[in-house]
Amino acid sequence: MKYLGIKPKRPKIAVFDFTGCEGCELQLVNKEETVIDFLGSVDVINFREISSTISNDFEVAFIEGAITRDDEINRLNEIREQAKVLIALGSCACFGGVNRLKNAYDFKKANQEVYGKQHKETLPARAVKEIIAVDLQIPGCPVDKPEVERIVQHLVWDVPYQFPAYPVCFECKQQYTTCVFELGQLCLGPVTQGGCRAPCPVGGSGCWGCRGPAADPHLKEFLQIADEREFSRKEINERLSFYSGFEGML
Amino acid sequence: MLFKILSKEEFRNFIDFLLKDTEVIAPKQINVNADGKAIYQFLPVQNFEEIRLDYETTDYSAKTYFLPYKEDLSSCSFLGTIWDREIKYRIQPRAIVGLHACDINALLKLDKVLAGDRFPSPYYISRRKNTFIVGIDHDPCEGGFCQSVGADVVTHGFDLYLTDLGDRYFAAINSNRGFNALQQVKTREPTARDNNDYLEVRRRIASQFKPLEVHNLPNLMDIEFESKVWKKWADKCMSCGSCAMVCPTCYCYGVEERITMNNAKSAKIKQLYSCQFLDFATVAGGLNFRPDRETRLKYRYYHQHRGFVEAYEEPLCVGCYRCGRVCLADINPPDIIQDLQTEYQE
Amino acid sequence: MTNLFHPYYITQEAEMTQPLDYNRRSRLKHVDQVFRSEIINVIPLTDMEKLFQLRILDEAERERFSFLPGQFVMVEVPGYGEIPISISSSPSHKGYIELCIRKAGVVTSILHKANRGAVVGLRGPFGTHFPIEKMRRNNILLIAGGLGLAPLRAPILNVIENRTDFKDVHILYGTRQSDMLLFSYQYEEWNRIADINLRVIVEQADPTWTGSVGLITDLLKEMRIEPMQTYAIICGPPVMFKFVCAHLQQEGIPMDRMFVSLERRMHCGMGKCCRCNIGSTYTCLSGPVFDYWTVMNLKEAI
Amino acid sequence: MKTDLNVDVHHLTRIEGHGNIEVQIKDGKIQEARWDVVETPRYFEVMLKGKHFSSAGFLTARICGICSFGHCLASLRATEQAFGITITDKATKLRLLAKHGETLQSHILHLFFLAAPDFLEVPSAIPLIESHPDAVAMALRLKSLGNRICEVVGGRATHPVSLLVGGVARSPDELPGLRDELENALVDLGAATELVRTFEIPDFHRETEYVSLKGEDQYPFIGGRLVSSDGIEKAEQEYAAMTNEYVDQRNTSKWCKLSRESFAVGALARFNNNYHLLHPQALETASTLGLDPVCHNPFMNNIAQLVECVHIVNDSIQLIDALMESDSELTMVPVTPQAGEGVGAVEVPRGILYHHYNYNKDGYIVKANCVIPTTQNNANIHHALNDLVTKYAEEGMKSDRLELLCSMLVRSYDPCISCSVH
Ligand SMILES: Cc1cc2nc3c(=O)[nH]c(=O)nc-3n(C[C@H](O)[C@H](O)[C@H](O)COP(=O)(O)OP(=O)(O)OC[C@H]3O[C@@H](n4cnc5c(N)ncnc54)[C@H](O)[C@@H]3O)c2cc1C
Ligand code: SF4
Ligand code: SF4
Ligand code: SF4
Repeated sequence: MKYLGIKPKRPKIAVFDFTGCEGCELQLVNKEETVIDFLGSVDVINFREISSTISNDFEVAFIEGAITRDDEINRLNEIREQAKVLIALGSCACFGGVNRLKNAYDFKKANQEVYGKQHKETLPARAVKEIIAVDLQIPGCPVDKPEVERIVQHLVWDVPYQFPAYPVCFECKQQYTTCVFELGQLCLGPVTQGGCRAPCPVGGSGCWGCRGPAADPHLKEFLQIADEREFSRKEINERLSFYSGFEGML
Repeated sequence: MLFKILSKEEFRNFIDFLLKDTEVIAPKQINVNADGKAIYQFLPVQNFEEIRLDYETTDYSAKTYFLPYKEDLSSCSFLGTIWDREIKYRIQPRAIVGLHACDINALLKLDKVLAGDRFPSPYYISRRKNTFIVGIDHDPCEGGFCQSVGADVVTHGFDLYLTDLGDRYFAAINSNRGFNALQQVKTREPTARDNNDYLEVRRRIASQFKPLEVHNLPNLMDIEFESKVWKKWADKCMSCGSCAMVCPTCYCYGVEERITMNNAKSAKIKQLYSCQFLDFATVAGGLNFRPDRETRLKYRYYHQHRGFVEAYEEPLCVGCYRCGRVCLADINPPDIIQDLQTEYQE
Repeated sequence: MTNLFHPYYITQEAEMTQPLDYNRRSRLKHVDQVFRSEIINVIPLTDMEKLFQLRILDEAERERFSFLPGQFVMVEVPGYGEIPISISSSPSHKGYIELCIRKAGVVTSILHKANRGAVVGLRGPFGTHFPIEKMRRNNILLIAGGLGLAPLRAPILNVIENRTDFKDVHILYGTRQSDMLLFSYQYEEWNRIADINLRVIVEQADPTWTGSVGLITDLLKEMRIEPMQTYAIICGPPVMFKFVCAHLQQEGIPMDRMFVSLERRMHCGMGKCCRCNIGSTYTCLSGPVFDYWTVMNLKEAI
Repeated sequence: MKTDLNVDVHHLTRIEGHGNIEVQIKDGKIQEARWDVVETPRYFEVMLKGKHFSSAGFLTARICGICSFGHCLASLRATEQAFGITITDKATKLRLLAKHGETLQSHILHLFFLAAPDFLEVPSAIPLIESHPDAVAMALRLKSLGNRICEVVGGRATHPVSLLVGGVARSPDELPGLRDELENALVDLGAATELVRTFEIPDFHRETEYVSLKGEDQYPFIGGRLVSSDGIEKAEQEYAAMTNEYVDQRNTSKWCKLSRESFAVGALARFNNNYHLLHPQALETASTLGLDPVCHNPFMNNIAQLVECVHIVNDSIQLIDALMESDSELTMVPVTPQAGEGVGAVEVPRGILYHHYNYNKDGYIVKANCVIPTTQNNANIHHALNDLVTKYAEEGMKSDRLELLCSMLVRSYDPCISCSVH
């Protein structure tokens, strides 16, 4: 449909999954009120989870999941070669996500524990950007569909997209939530990238930082206030490293 | 101003009368904090029992009922190359019961900006005029410094204002609407004893405030523009914006537009913003006029205690201390102002 | 009486609030209403800038719309946003206005895609203007750097149209490269008008450039200025006007005879959103046009 | 006629995760007919070690984006069993309601968006938007309702935020609205039944063992005893003996067995073992669609899913009525960690799921084990594939048709592969 007499592009998109739960892909077909228009505004070329038509003639690639095996690296390189725009979809693709937690363990022992004597190949979990160039990162566990919709709208018009500069606290406050710190619980809201509409603090569990650091996060002060409230460093670190968005900042 | 005496029993009838066909917003206890202290919020109530007029303060101010955090200013429907615009103002009458003096003063300040003669905001005015306000006196809240900024008493901006005299309320009436509403219940004229009791309560309240020196702030702000105090406090600021969200007077905002996936409808959305956010003053191309926390924090105080005074002869801050309470980093006006004064004296 | 509180409708009072300044938008009921305006022509100026000619659709509104040079409008692309843009055409020109817009972000990018016939929204005009009326019988220095020619074009055209009211008129314009020059198709016309001195300078010349090379201050140095009989209007990036104003001040022009136009983030244009505050001065109400003295006295202005 | 046939489906489409089908027939004899899971291993059981109990539910939800609620609920139950916590009646009901939301969402997604294209002979649901607009709208409404239920109770549709150890963080006030939507959904389910009735379900029977939770007085979803159609019954804690996980060399997902070489879990298993506890309307749907207990046609799992949807919607209405009547507001009980172990068995859309944790006294996990439905189905998929290929190859079916049938067979189990390789 034309808008102001301008005909939008219909970008040819592909969705690929790597190591992850496929929850972010699922979001692409969630939000049923608009999903038809959403899928209609693009040309779905390759989306294995929902479609058997498979082609490599795509322009925009959405990558879901962390990278944890050599065959994935190869697959990723091939996709990068084809894609004009490559988008990391979700915290796993952006940071490694929860998958990165395994990096703290001895892989030999881990393999032994899960598969016994049978050896299964695995590499330390990495974010997509650690392997290839990424054009845009959409963090979230899972990604926020309204935000993905907006990003796709911007893709369709070929205009830049700017993530919010505010942390989660802003959208939490907008909903009249009682700050979970006041209730004696921990929350990463002050240092986490906003834009998710703060479902976690609002839902009662505090923010776990799935969207990674906010613009110019003040981690030092955050640790200070968490210390003052007598949260153990162990607990704080478990939180901050949960989705690995703060990797390298701790 | 007219005054009436209203028994507590009659006040209850009065609330019941309001509740009959008007949405009533009042302080409600919603939780207890980790230390066992009650947490209150201004929320719609269904019955008298839910209302807690003895509340000390609320986490959030009642500003959101006049300046919603998020509000659709207008919507567009597209028809080919052209479009139609629709604007709706909120007109459902409602009542807010239990506002303290500082919060009513805050509304008066907002009135100056948003209902004054330069570009009055119809969105604000329609909410303001359609809200019946019942204020109430109370003992100072912890940390509050409203007296220092002249916001502990209020003489207009409400329909009714109550002072608790134990078994009865001393009610100040400030509008025709308020007068009519009170006629729905039994009231009587105040006697000399009522007046005495009232003044006694007022005196008791007034005597409990800790003074904070603010009269020289507008000048001080200029003199201490380069002060180290700003950096000291700003170094703690996480730019989370919570202070502006709970503040009863912060009115800064941003506007953005959204369009539906099928390009058929769009909305122009206003959302209150905070001057502490990194991109508050960023323009296209990435130039940021206030890139660091120090200039942002300073600006907030500068606007409240100097700029606003320059424009309206009074500070914007009403001393409710909500920002100080909400700030996880414990950044708060009394401490900052005290620091500035101390530095100035040195 | 079922409801004690009669709903209050904005429209009841709407007509009572009189328009302020040149802005009809200040009438209560119209605050968020926009003039629907059709893009009647799009003229590409450079890779990044296009000139848009806009005509207000409603004839009566079009008739009433007037502005002064230096004022700006809020241009809305419904669904994508609203941005402040200075009016680039002559105030005497009725019927349509011209906006010179650089592709810089979301709204401007969409605008750059729009074709003739598309309808956008206009609110305004807003802000202060260059006090051309005060400048009569004086020399006028119009100095622009880069995109600064966009807001400067309105006073330029205004001065040209009333050429006899002024003494010497100088237009100085500088950009980084010659392919960034705006309105180059008009230089010839401006140059031909008797007694308008247009000088253009670029910082980096490419092989095809035959004009002057250097900074705008280089042009100034070559000029003789009568300080007490000259007014200056300077538009451009802050670094540029700081240098230019400093130079002019050295030449003896009083600070309140120099005018600049400031840029700040804006979301309303009406002194509400606070995004454009300099200290606590609203750029949209007290500006964007300030005299240099005021600018120097505003904390955090430059 | 002796033929050579090759089916090589590398990364089967329209399922969750990466799995391959490989069939080779030479001279009419099966050389190979395999189902392999090649998803990258993720080691959740290892990652859980050393984690605080408050992280476990959030972490394990990330095992699967489609049944995140199921994982979270199994995790919470395991922890609560270990700590000896009993949650309130209100929380129990809210959790079950959330569970229903997820099952509805997942079943509808599978049935109409992943499986239906096969029956309607299109490569994906996207062309159906034009060819079957009403059906798509109906399916979207139902899926949306499932998601809404999850949002209302769990805080959002995927990866819940309000389900915590000790109960549910808050008591939602949107229940009356949901109830209305559920009532309307019954109409949509009627239309869904009509549509599914037109699907040509392959006539393929293969007897196998069905494992599920055992319903006592209601169709089972969260916790309880375990039962198999071959007559085995065990306690929740004895799940290991009910699954007997082993590692297959070519698979990153494990395989399971019980009385036979393989068994099946999922909607069909639940139906076969508990049909007498279904809502009458669900039973009616089953008989309309020709699903009679005990059914041994794996393709009928699709039908069993729809039957469960009818049950769930009816049950949700009853749950909401009960929730709105109850005057207790309490949704959380205090949590004190203690050393111990606990098992949580939950019927997630694809079958029975087990989480098993050992805790130290400070509430940190020492050892964890999760057994996923698809893991339990793997061997059964593999063997069913063999039987299917044998049957149809003998009938002389062509490669592409056989490939489609093989794919449909795998899809009918609605495998959740990333989940199985957790
Ligand atoms: C008084 C005034 C006059 C102007 N005149 C012109 C002109 O004649 N020609 C021209 O090309 N540009 C002019 N600008 C700059 C123009 O407003 C910005 O380039 C434009 O807002 C960028 O919007 P965007 O959506 O494309 O950019 P984005 O970076 O996507 O901006 C997002 C939002 O930020 C705000 N914003 C960003 N940059 C600015 C800015 N510089 N000024 C104000 N708000 C901003 C707007 O609300 C915008 O919608 C003027 C600015 C001001 C203040
Ligand atoms: S609950 Fe978290 S996100 Fe919300 S205000 Fe508190 S710290 Fe910020
Ligand atoms: S609140 Fe925090 S954890 Fe929750 S979605 Fe937002 S960023 Fe992620
Ligand atoms: S609440 Fe505190 S930390 Fe947050 S922006 Fe305000 S001053 Fe800074």
